[in-house]
Amino acid sequence: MIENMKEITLDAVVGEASKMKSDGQRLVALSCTQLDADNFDIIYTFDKELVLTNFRVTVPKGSDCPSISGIYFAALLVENEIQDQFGIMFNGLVLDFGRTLYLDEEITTIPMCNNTKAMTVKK
Amino acid sequence: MLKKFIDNSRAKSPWIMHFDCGSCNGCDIEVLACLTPMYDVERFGVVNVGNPKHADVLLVTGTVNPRNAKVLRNIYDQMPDPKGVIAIGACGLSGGIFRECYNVLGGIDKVIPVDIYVPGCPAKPEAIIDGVVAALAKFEGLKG
Amino acid sequence: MARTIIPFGPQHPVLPEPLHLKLVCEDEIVKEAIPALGYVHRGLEKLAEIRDFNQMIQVVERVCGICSMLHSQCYCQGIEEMMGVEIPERAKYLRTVWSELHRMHSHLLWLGLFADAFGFESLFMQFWRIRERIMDLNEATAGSRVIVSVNVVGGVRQDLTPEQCSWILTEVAQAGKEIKAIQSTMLSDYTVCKRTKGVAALTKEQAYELGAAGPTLRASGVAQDMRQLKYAAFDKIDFEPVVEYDGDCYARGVVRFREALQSIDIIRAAISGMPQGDISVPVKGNPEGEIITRVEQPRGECMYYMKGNGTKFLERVRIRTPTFANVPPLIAFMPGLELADVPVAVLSIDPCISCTER
Amino acid sequence: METLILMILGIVVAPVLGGLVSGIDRRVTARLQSRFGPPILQPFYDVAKLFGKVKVINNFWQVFCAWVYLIAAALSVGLLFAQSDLLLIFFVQAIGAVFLVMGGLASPSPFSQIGAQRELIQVLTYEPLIILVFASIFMVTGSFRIDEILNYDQPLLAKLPLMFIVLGYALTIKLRKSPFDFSTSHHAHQEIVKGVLTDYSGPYLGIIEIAHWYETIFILGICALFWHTSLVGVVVLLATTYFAEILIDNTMARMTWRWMLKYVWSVGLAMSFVNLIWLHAG
Amino acid sequence: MLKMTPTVLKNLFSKSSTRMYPFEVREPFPLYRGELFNDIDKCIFCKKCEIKCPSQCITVSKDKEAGTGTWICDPFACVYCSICVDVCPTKSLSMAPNHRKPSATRDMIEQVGKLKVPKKKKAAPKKD
Amino acid sequence: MLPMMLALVILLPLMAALGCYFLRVSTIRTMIVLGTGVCIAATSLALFGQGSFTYSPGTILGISWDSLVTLADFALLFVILYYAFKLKNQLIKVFAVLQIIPLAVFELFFVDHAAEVPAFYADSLSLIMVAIISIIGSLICFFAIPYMKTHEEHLHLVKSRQPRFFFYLVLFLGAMNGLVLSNNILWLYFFFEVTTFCSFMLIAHDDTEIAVKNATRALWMNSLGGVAFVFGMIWAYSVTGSLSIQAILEAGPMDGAMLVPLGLLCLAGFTKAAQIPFQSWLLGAMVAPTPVSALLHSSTMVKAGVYIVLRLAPAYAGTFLSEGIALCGAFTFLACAAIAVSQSNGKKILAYSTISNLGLIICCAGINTTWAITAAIILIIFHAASKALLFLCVGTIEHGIGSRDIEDMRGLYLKMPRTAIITIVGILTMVLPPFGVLLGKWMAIESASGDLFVIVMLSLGSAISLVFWARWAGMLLTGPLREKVPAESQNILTRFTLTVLAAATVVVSLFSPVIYTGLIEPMVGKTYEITGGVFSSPIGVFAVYPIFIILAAAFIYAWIDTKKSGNIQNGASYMCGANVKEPGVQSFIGPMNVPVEIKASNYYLEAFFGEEKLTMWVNFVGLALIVLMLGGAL
Repeated sequence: MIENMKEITLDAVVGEASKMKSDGQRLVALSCTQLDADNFDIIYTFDKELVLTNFRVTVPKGSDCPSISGIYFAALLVENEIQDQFGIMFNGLVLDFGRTLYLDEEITTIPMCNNTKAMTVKK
Repeated sequence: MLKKFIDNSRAKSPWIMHFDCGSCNGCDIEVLACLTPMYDVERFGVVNVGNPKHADVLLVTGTVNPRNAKVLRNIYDQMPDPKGVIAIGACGLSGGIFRECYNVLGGIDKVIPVDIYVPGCPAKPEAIIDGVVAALAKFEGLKG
Repeated sequence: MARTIIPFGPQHPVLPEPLHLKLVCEDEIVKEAIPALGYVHRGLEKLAEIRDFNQMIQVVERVCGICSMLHSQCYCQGIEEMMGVEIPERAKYLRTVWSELHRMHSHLLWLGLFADAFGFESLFMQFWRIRERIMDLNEATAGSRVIVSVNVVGGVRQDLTPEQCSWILTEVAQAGKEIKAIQSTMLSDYTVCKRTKGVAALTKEQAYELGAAGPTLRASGVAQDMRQLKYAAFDKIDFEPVVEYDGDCYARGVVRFREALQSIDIIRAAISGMPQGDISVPVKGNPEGEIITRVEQPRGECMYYMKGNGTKFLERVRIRTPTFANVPPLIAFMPGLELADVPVAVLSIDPCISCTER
Repeated sequence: METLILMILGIVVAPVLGGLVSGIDRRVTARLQSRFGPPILQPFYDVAKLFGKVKVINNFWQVFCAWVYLIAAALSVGLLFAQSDLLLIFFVQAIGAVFLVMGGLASPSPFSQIGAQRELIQVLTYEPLIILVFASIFMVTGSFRIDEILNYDQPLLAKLPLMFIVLGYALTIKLRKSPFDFSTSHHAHQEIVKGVLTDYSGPYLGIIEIAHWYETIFILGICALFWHTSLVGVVVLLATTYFAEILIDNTMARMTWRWMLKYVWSVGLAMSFVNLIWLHAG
Repeated sequence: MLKMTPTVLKNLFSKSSTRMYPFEVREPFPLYRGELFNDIDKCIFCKKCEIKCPSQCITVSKDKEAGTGTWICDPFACVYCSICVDVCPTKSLSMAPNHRKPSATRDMIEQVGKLKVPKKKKAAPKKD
Repeated sequence: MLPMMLALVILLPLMAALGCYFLRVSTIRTMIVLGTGVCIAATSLALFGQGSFTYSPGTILGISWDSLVTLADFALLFVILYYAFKLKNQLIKVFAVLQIIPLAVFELFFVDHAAEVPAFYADSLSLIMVAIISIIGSLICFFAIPYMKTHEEHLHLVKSRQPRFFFYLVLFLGAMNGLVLSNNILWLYFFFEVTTFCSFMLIAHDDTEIAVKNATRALWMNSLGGVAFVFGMIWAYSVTGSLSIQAILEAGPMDGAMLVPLGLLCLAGFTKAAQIPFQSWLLGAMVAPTPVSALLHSSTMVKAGVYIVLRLAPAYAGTFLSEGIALCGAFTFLACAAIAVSQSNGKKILAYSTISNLGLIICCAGINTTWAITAAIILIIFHAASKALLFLCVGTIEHGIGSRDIEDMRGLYLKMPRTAIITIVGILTMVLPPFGVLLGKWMAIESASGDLFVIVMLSLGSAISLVFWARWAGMLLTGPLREKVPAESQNILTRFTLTVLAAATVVVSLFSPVIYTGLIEPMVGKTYEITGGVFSSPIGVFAVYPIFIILAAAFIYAWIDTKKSGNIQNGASYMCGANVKEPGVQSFIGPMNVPVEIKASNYYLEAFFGEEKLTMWVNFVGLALIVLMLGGAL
């Protein structure tokens, strides 16, 4: 079960994040999932004294997401990761690896984007 | 006579270098464990060096991905001959359980020639010692 | 000022795992440190689409070899919660025993590597020698030294016989004795303190804000330990999170040192309080729904987010590992360090890159 | 003539002794760490193997520097055996130190560069101490000449106990033992890889290893002067000193060079002052 | 300073803790998940191991015409989890408590056995 | 013959200087400079044949030379006063007046003009100095010919200022020769002032704001030395009643009242030799064109100060003053070596190292044993040669790469192989045995070993100087292996001077035993037994020939092996496996897959040896030591 789940819109992300920050919440993670062919789901997870608070944001494919790394420095790694794995770009990343955090140019497809099988290596 | 001594010494002084090529750490810590008191591979003259230019034997663990393949190749090229490569663990041998991941090319031998394969997930220190000893046999054959 | 640019990694003797840091130094003082990852990235989260949820246990165990037991425990707890399975009490205790053994071997390993980072080779050897006791326990009770692979959905695969239990107790007691014998070296030797005290310090606020986890967070004075969530047998076993207040490398060392000793007590309590009974329950059906579970790994808080859709394949497995949370603090405290302290500082968060990148 | 024979003897015997010392060192170190350890002859196998490797360099000046380092080290040991002048021997040895640094700087690898800089700082640290030790020997015996010093009738250790400790600092630095092993370390895990030796490989690394054996013998030879009156004394002194070095190596973390510069200079100079003032007073 | 001295001196004067492998080999722990063996005579080629193997390193194929079955395992991909041993209905799979020896070449374990009578084969899946 | 030779070494440069100034054709100027150089160099060698001598020139056209010198002296002082007004510098005004008035009073009322004072006296020390000035000075002047041409091209000057430049440069040679040969202390003073003035004019040569500022500083500091000189001279005269330096020295070690004037004269020497706390003028002087730095500020002019201190050494032997001088010298040696570590400007390193080495020589003079004096003379000879070479190298490099920062010289071997090697030779002759400077240092340390404070400072200082030399030599070689290093084109005169100087530093070092027996031993007395090129004394042995031979063999063997290695496998340097693959590129793949070029720099240890950090303290201690020295003398 996911505790304290709240659905918010894409443009409310930064505002909600700063609210959480002033509330003394610690950023735990961003979890991204592909909902269907055109939408992604990002769950922002915060923690305060072992109690989790979650936001769910739906990001349509092709649109950018505002970065919260300016508020939570800790978000930079996970946002870069989502850029790599899902192709969602984040605006205003404090340290933008530009899709090279994990992947080299040899990987041509966005790996977690389509629900096809993972690429199989030629034997 | 000197030449013979040099040839004999080759098998008595394999300096190893360990490169973690994207392993889960399981094999890495077992490689390290080989150096520690319980297994102490220094008995065979093995010295763990941190630099490919000093190494005779390259121990590689883990899967190869496009990024670390370049590093692996570079390190292998920097090792002066004669040299040997030991691939350790299921990942290093074939990619193991991760063979089908999108960022995995497969085993070490996709990038560099491997002399000895040490299976296991992770390979036990005993197995790694066996691997090193087997690699020494290769050096022994390298007379002249 | 004259600058030196150093590629620190990916292959570097003090880094057990490939990680790259571009260091810009002036007279060996780090002015800028930019990390690069991706040398260990496999993309195993995607394997959930082609491995069923039972096979995924083996996959997540190999996220990281050092805390493999806790990865599978976290994963299984999540699946069990999603499917509404209540596992037997004995299984909970057994999981606790193995997870604490894992924590011990991980901490001893780290203490050794930490000693190695500041060039104390014989201390490294000493810690690793003690660690071999735990490795033997793992091998004898679970069948493998590192990847114990005891967890299954619904319980555990192996049971402990009473002889094994008492053997574990004597071995960990012996290990505890040996750890205490080098306590004064680790905690009060002049050279060790000189190299670790005041290095890469994080205040309580910084550590919390940067999202640090586990011992890194506790060394800065935040008493947060996921075992307080009372998973497995921790609802029955009392323990106090180990907290230090200086937030420097030394404090992180002390936290892990004390936790290694604390684990011995937990193992003792778990074995003495272990009820008889089944070790697993049969599981029917497939997981459905969303779940977030957290456990305390040796490196800190580990979070799994899972989404099932009623088939045997999970739709999404998202793993947020402790090192992933500790990398931002690492980036933050690097500038200003001496080059010689870089390995100490990097190791002080107990980096597990294979966890971070998966 | 006799001088020449002694010199050649020194040059021939020193590497054998140095290699053996290094082998025993490795074995004892292993035992201190509860390990079994390599064979005593291991250093010879290592060097022989290095000579059997393919030559790879990335700047040919490295070759030049390696050779000069070796020859300077050998020459200093030769002069030591030939009972020449202490300061002269030391300066000849400094040729080797300078060329080692130059060789390190010749490679563009940042690790080699940093190693060379650190090596320089090590030289900076031990050089004044050794000169002071020699000056103190001069103050006691009235000469820098080893033949004259050997004629002195009582062990220098009695007069210069603190200077011997000061020499011990220099010895630790020269032998690259913890806590002073930061320009290049015998241990594998160091933040600057292998420091000044990073880009040396194969035969050239072997050359440097042999030169290091010479240096070991050189500095042990200086130590031996402190109890020159009896052979037993020399053996006991050297064995104790070397064992103390191994023990220190195994009971200390590697320190930083900033610490070394401050600590060794202040402690070393203070000890020298105390000992020399005591010498003047007594 | 020198706090480590008692410990290292104790080490020096006591026996080294090194296990002299490979000259002395320890008694293996019975539970150790080592090399995988298939008693091909007991194997019924039910493919359970192939399906359950998390590493998918086992391939089982049957040649009905020849009346033979082939059990192929890639030992280089095997992760020694013993899931196959656990699920094997006939207990034909087993793991020795010794690790698999290193080798210089890549080789598959390929075992060919006779197919059993269909009745037995059907019985196996039912057991689950 | 003797008057002829003296005229050649002192007056010929004056004539040549006038020639350079008035015959404004570059070819003629070149010929004049070359001719004069060859002439005085040859004469200086011929003077060795003469041995020590005393000479009075008598009169010219019925006027005594003494009066001429006095007149010229006043003229010069008024010129300085004129410049003081032009520069609106109060200090120089005060110092000039403080020299003019006492000197006038002294000349008019005190000096017994009838007394016969030989104007010239030469012993080995003087002759060695003459040889250094004439030979090395001439070589530097030769070097200046192509250098100044390029220099002015860089500055885009419309009207060449070379006539003026060479006027002062050549004039200076004569003045220096006069200085070291003078016996009459008034003559000595005159030449002292001439060098001060030449130095001022040459530092200001480029006429930039900073050049004028630094020249002014040099002028006031040296004028302060002049004031000390005047008062020391008058005081000394009042005690001994003689203007002859020989007369003063023959009186043997002095005590009591005579120590203060000696101290003042030494102080004059200190200012000229830029000892702490007067080092700043020499550092400022580095703005001048490189030949000026080489000629005035390394090998010759600063040696004038050292010469004065050394010349007077017998007079204060065994006194507290002597001890004070030793301490001052040793402190300068240590402090300037330490500051040099924090410098990356090549010329500044050389300047600090020069001051440091002068400190060592002065320290030797202060130790004042025959061993120490021998050490001092050896140091003077070899330091001059090596340092001049290094200055010229930096000048050449600066024209080659457009920077004098040693960080920019990294990998110079790949761009200017010949200059790089010669620079390395220069550096090695500065720090390593069996070369002369190290021989001198060895003698210095052995003779200082009885003195606790001095030996501590010397040992620290010599270790520190090794640091900045070794890294400089090493970084010139930095670079990846190349198939072929392109040959370097050099002007013929540049190449000639550099090669000759480099060869000289090495070869003359080889002949150090001969120099010792031939020149130094007759003057200071026997201190070392020389057998087979081995210096030996009861306290030490320095085997020049054997070490030279073995090391020469070693270098040749190493070089042969190096040459053989030309065709061996080429490896990229180690960069943690992240090398960019293209051969010859020294970059690694950094974050975001961007290639990052590696870069290494020296450690300048600002925290320990920073110039700003140390200078104030060092000046304070230096001043305190000088006060102690003079105060002790009182």
